[in-house]
Amino acid sequence: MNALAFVLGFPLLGGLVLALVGHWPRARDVNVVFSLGTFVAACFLTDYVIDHGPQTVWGQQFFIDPLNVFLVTLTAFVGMTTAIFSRPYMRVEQDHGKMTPPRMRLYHSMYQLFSFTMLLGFTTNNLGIIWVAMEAATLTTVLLVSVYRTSASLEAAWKYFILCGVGIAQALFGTILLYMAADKVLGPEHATLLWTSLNDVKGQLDPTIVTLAFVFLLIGYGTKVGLVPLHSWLPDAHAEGPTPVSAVLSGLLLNVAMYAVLRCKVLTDGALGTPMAGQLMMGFGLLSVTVAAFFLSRQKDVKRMFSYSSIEHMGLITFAFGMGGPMANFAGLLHMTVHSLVKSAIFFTVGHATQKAGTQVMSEIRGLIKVNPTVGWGLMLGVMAILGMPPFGVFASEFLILITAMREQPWAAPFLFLALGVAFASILSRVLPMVFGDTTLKALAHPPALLPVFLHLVLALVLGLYIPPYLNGWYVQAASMLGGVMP
Amino acid sequence: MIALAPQLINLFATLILLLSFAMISQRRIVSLINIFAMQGVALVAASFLLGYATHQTDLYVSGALTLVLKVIFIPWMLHRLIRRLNVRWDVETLINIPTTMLVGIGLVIFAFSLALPVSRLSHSIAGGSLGIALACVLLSFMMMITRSKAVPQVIGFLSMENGLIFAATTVTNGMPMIVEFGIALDVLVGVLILGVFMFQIREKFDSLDIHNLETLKEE
Amino acid sequence: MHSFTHPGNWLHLDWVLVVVCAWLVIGCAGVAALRRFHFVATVLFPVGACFSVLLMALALSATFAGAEVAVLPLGLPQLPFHLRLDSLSAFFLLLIGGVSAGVSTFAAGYFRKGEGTPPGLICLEYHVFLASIALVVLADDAYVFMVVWETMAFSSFFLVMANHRIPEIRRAGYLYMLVAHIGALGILLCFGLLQANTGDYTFANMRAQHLTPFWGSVAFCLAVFGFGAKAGLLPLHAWLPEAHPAAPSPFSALMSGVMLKIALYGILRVGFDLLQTRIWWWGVLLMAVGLATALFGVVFSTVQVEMKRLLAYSSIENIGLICAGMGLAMLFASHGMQAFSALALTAAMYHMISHAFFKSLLFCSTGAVLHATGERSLGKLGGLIRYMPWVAWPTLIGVLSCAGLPPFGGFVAEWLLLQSFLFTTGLPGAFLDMLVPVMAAMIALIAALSGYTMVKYFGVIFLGQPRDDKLAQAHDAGAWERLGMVWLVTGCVLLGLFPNQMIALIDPLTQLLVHAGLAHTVAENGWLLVPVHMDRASYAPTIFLLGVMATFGATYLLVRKLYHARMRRVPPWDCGHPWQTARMQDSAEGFGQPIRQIFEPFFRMDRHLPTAFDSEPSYKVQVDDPLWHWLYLPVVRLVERVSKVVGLLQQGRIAVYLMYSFVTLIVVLLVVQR
Amino acid sequence: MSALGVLSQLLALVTALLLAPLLTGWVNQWRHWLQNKSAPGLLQPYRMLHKLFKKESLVAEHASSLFRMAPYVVFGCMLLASAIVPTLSTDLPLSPAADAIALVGLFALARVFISLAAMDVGTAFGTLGARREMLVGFLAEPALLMVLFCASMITRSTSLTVIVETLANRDLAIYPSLLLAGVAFTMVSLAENSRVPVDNPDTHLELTMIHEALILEYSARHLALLEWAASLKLFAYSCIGLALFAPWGVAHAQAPLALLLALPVLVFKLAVGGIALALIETLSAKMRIFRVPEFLGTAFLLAVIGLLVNVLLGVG
Repeated sequence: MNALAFVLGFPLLGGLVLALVGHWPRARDVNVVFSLGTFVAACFLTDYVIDHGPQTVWGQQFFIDPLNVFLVTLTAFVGMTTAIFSRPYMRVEQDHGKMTPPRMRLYHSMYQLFSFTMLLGFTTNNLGIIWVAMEAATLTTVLLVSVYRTSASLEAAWKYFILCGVGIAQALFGTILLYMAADKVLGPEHATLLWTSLNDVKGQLDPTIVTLAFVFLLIGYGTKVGLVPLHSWLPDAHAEGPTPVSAVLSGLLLNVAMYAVLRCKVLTDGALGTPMAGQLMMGFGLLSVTVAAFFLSRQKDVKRMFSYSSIEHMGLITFAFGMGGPMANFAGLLHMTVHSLVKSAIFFTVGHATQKAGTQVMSEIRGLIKVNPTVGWGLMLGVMAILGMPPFGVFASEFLILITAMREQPWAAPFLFLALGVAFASILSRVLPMVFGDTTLKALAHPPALLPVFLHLVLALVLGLYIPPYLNGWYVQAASMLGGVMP
Repeated sequence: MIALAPQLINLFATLILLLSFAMISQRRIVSLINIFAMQGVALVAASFLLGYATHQTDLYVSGALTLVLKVIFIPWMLHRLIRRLNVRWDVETLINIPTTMLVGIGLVIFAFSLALPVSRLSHSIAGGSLGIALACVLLSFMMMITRSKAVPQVIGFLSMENGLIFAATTVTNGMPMIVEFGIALDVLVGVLILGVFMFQIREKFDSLDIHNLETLKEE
Repeated sequence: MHSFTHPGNWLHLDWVLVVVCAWLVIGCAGVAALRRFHFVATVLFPVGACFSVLLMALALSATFAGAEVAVLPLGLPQLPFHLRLDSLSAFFLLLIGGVSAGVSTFAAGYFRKGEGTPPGLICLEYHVFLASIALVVLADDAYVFMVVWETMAFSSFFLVMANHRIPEIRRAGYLYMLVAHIGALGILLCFGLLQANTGDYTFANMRAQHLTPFWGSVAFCLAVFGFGAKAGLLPLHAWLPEAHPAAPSPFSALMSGVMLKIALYGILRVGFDLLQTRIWWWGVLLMAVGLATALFGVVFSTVQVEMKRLLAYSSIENIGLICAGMGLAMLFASHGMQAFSALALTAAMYHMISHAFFKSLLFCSTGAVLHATGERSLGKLGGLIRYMPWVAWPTLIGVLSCAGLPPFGGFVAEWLLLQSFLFTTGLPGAFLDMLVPVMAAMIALIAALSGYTMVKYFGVIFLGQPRDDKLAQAHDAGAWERLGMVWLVTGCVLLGLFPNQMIALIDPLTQLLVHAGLAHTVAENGWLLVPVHMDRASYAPTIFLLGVMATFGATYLLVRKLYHARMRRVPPWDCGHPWQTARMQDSAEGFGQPIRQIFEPFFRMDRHLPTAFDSEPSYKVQVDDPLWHWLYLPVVRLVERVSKVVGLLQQGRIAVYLMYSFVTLIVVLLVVQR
Repeated sequence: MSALGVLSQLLALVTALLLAPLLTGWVNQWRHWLQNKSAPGLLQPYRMLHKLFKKESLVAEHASSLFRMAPYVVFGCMLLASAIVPTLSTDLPLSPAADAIALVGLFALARVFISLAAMDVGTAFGTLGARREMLVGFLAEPALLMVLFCASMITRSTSLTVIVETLANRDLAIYPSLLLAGVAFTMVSLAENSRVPVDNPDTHLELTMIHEALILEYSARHLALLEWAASLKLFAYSCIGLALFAPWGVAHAQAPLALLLALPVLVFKLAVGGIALALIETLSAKMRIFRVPEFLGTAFLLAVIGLLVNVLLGVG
């Protein structure tokens, strides 16, 4: 299983190497090379898992199964494309004087360490290590968010650290309770936090302890997923950091937190037998979708608006997994994938647009299509995709979620439709003036790297129209594994 | 000595709870840091005792780790930080101390009622202390909310970590070693970053008051 | 997907898919040749038109063939794309093919250099729009229907935003996209109800379901809401007069002519085909909404001063009439009177196809006028018949057809509609018998008013003195534009003169939906159009036209022979007032003034009358839509107020955020404990 | 298409052509007598037509071919209309080609063409007349349609010949709906034929003229044709009135000999109708143009109420 070694090794090595050479002008390309290496390794790992099925490796500390292998590949892929995007972006930032060489070094090394923590979080089998990985991810992103050292980014980073720190502490308490429940069943000697062993014995776990544990875990990791009312840190953190960081935060970190919640939900469903876990997730999901939709219409800053849109989509995903059942789980997984692809693509185009306009305030960004058609059309198509227009995959998963909701939870359907309608109206009313119309913006010094944007949108389009059979096989396996069919 | 262990553990638990209450009612930062250090000492004593009682060597390791981190290094760093930033004046709170105490008692009662059914099931010798650990966590959570200065907020966060480690050691005789190391590492790096932030906040706003960290909001 | 056998024995459906793919390929070719304006205009668009003609031919042969089904490998794993070509979709394909052939040829000549979006991109959006429209009528399951439905809205949105420099066009585009999306959500809800918890979203399964009257009514109302939003029925019509004028003329022709019909196709498919239960008040609801929309549309179209807005409101009127026809058909069907239901449905379908032809013709003519003079508002046009005869005469035929005057298609549709409204005495329930004659009266009034509008439209643009001297340089339509308009004119004339053959085409559709048709009785009487019985009513357009032409010719020759044909050109009678200027003619507002006075409560007018002390007195009247202030703005204010309240959640203080997390933890713990 | 049918059709056409100017002359004569003025001769309209046909036509400089074509179209429509309405006999081969709704459509076609022609010249009078004509038209046309619907509701058919046949040989039952329809019909015909309460046919005063404003620019043969068309329209309207409300004496398809008798009966009925029209004109004063919509609105409502009464009482 050396593929897994490479998947984890490359980012760790990259982090250390870039800590030394991060400030060199060629460091940008080194960053891309390391991310490319991780992605290739992830492809090999996926190939291996497809042939041989789920694997526990290195003394059962690492566990790869259909659920986390496609998330690993997705993370590596988006990590690579963000690295490609950050090359021209960072060069322009350096010209604007916002990024001094020491800050570049911090940025590059933290970027690689951040992808290491995410991949570790996905592949580890030990719930404790998942917690450690999440905490480490928070630490690395705090530094990335505050890299500009402006008062706003400092404030955002401080809030991000305190709120997520408190959130994750509650998750630690939940992990301890899980460990206590496992200890009671397996006996003190070989009680472990290994998910596989817990999964085998989840039937006998004590319901009261597991209920308490799941509540703490859900609220802990829920803070990282950005569920309302625990979401307050997310808009500031995603808006203040450099755009590649926002893209990675919005696209990938939320998935890691959701993956952790899913792992705990599987255990809780097994232990309790009642749909309590699913109902809690549905409650939080619905609240997030509705509240986030109404936040959108008052936004002035483009990245804040899209971070609220991330909250809304993560709420939708939580609602889907809360409903449980093969169709809803399939839709949730598909929505996670497509949301990451499209949201990061949007942040790429927004990044270039904000650099052109020199500000993130939407009223000053006008007529992108006239200045640079590719950026303009990229943003337009990306926004249309994220709003759930059909040819793209977001519509496919939203369609499935809505029809399952109408079938199983009809009471929730009106809220969903209201939220989707309001979100559509608000985002479109903000983006249209930005993309169309006359403009005073000036062209960029360095040509923007738009290959990633259109690569992502094409992938989203493919997922919308024709899901390839082997990818479909993945999703169905992962969905059935998540189980949790509502009674 | 072994027979006394459960009572001793409960003694240390109550001591930690007492110290948490003290921290809430504390006005001066320097004494706040010292109480935090004492809480660390109590935690270390509890884990050494438990390790001795259950003959588990890794409890000694985790106790040593806590001793180095939570009792020696972090208080020393906070003291140095306060001297460098000459932060001398007392701790401002958003709501006055008596009301925080009342709320604290309410939280303790809630924590105990919550933990009662669970602690009966735990057959480790210090089962009862889960309620106390949960109380410590909630108290430090409330302390973070009510403090309007950066340093007390950080200390609240660290005392929450103390509560969690205490829960881990007493309820399940410590977490697997790899997890202990991870947690300790995270806490250490967290404190370093917070320290760096405090310097920058001080330099940017020339005060550590959280009130000027309120610009990012919806009009 | 059945194997790719020899093209010889392909089904009609396969050939239609070939046409759709061809359009997509042309679109991509357009993107490839983004800036090569000449290649796009003179090669791509005409090739698109040829494929439209092919589609029309296919539709003609498919109407009489049986229903064909196909499953494409695309779409969701559990729900691949199901497609079905039955007589209902064949009729609509005929409509799409016919109109788009004319509009594509017109569009070929329409483009000028250096205008807004590059022509290649417009070619792509146009052909994706056509392809998605054709697929909507073929869709046979909820997923593919929603995908192509929103792709249609998506691509037409970009067409509306073609020259997005103008702020009003951006506003119109936004409004259009928003209402289209809200409509689509309504339709999705309706499909959710139609599958009645079976989880299988194919239309075949929906047909097999028998919903309870309550859920059936909810589904039907959602369908009317969803498709009505797209068709421009009354409460949700505000986007139509904004979006259609914003698009370049050939595309607003296609949007008005074809896309509104596709929305009504949706109501037909859900109301008649998918929903098995039929309740009488559905028909009454549809009729009421239809007639309200029609009256609203025609009254507003009379007072417009901008030619494309006038046509957009006239489209709303015609959509209302078609909806009323469909409502009556549903009313008859729910009482089991299949023959009369078939008559009403044929009237609605006839109106649909004739409106598609003459409205596209009128929009193309406005396009030609707009290009020649660069002027959109009626107040600055006039006397163009002298400079643009090739545009004026076809427009005259379009105007006569839109006003519902005898020899043309509009009249046949109106004739059938009035006939169907007459045979209502058989309906049980006194209330219905009372209601329907009043509705017949309203239809007659609406038809007359549309005559008024069309006289204003044609008279102010083409007749009289040019109100602006730069109109003298107005050049006539180009070759392609003429070809496109001639195609559409022949459509109108054929629809007018050969109703029997057209009804034979509509017959399979009515057989499918209401299991009865007119073809049998119509075929018996050869040239005469006799819907029910010989001495009941009959109308023969060809004899009618021959009669008028014969008398015209006879008087012309007799007068020439008996007397003489001398003629002299003199200045017009100026009543002793020598300074006759072009501005003394009626302006557009002037011509609409009587209607503005009679239908006062319909409008929301603010008038600026000059006072005695004005240095340069000016008179300005602004007529806008009252629904905008009663329905749309309150909704927007409500959303703003709610989001202001929600905004308080994010006040910026970290202590408050921590409080949220703390309170959530406590609350959830309490909930779980209980 | 029996030979007799063709004969009766041609006879109907010829009588319409000849009788129309006579009817106009008769009404003018009676109007002058009732206003105790000395009336022009009965054949004055024929002399005026002959005079106009001989003159040279003066056409405005910018008038398009539509202007010159319109008189012929209007004359053709009016002639076809009077051919369709069963005046002498109901055996008319042309009548299946157009029923009541087509008849109203024919009138509308003529109205649209004459309005467009008036606007074509581009003077203030033309557009003024066109606007007023369309104003009257858009209210009168539905009212006429509703009147015809009342009759077709009773006889269950919209074909005019069938209506006349069924009404003629029904026993003398009183139809209340026809009473309301009759009042509405008189108001509509007054408006359509531009008689006094709505419009004065003789005056050229800008404030009041509707019909005259339309044909202001015409001269010589075009004016003659339009005048003839106007009288044909009056003839057609009175024949519709007679057909609906006094159908007796019209020859039936089965009894060809009655054809000879039908002519004098028709002439007598038209004379009485002409006198009634002249009486109405002298008794009523000209209305302001913006009272015309109310006038025609009441006519429209009366017709619709007639329709409802018919449905309510379930007559026929």
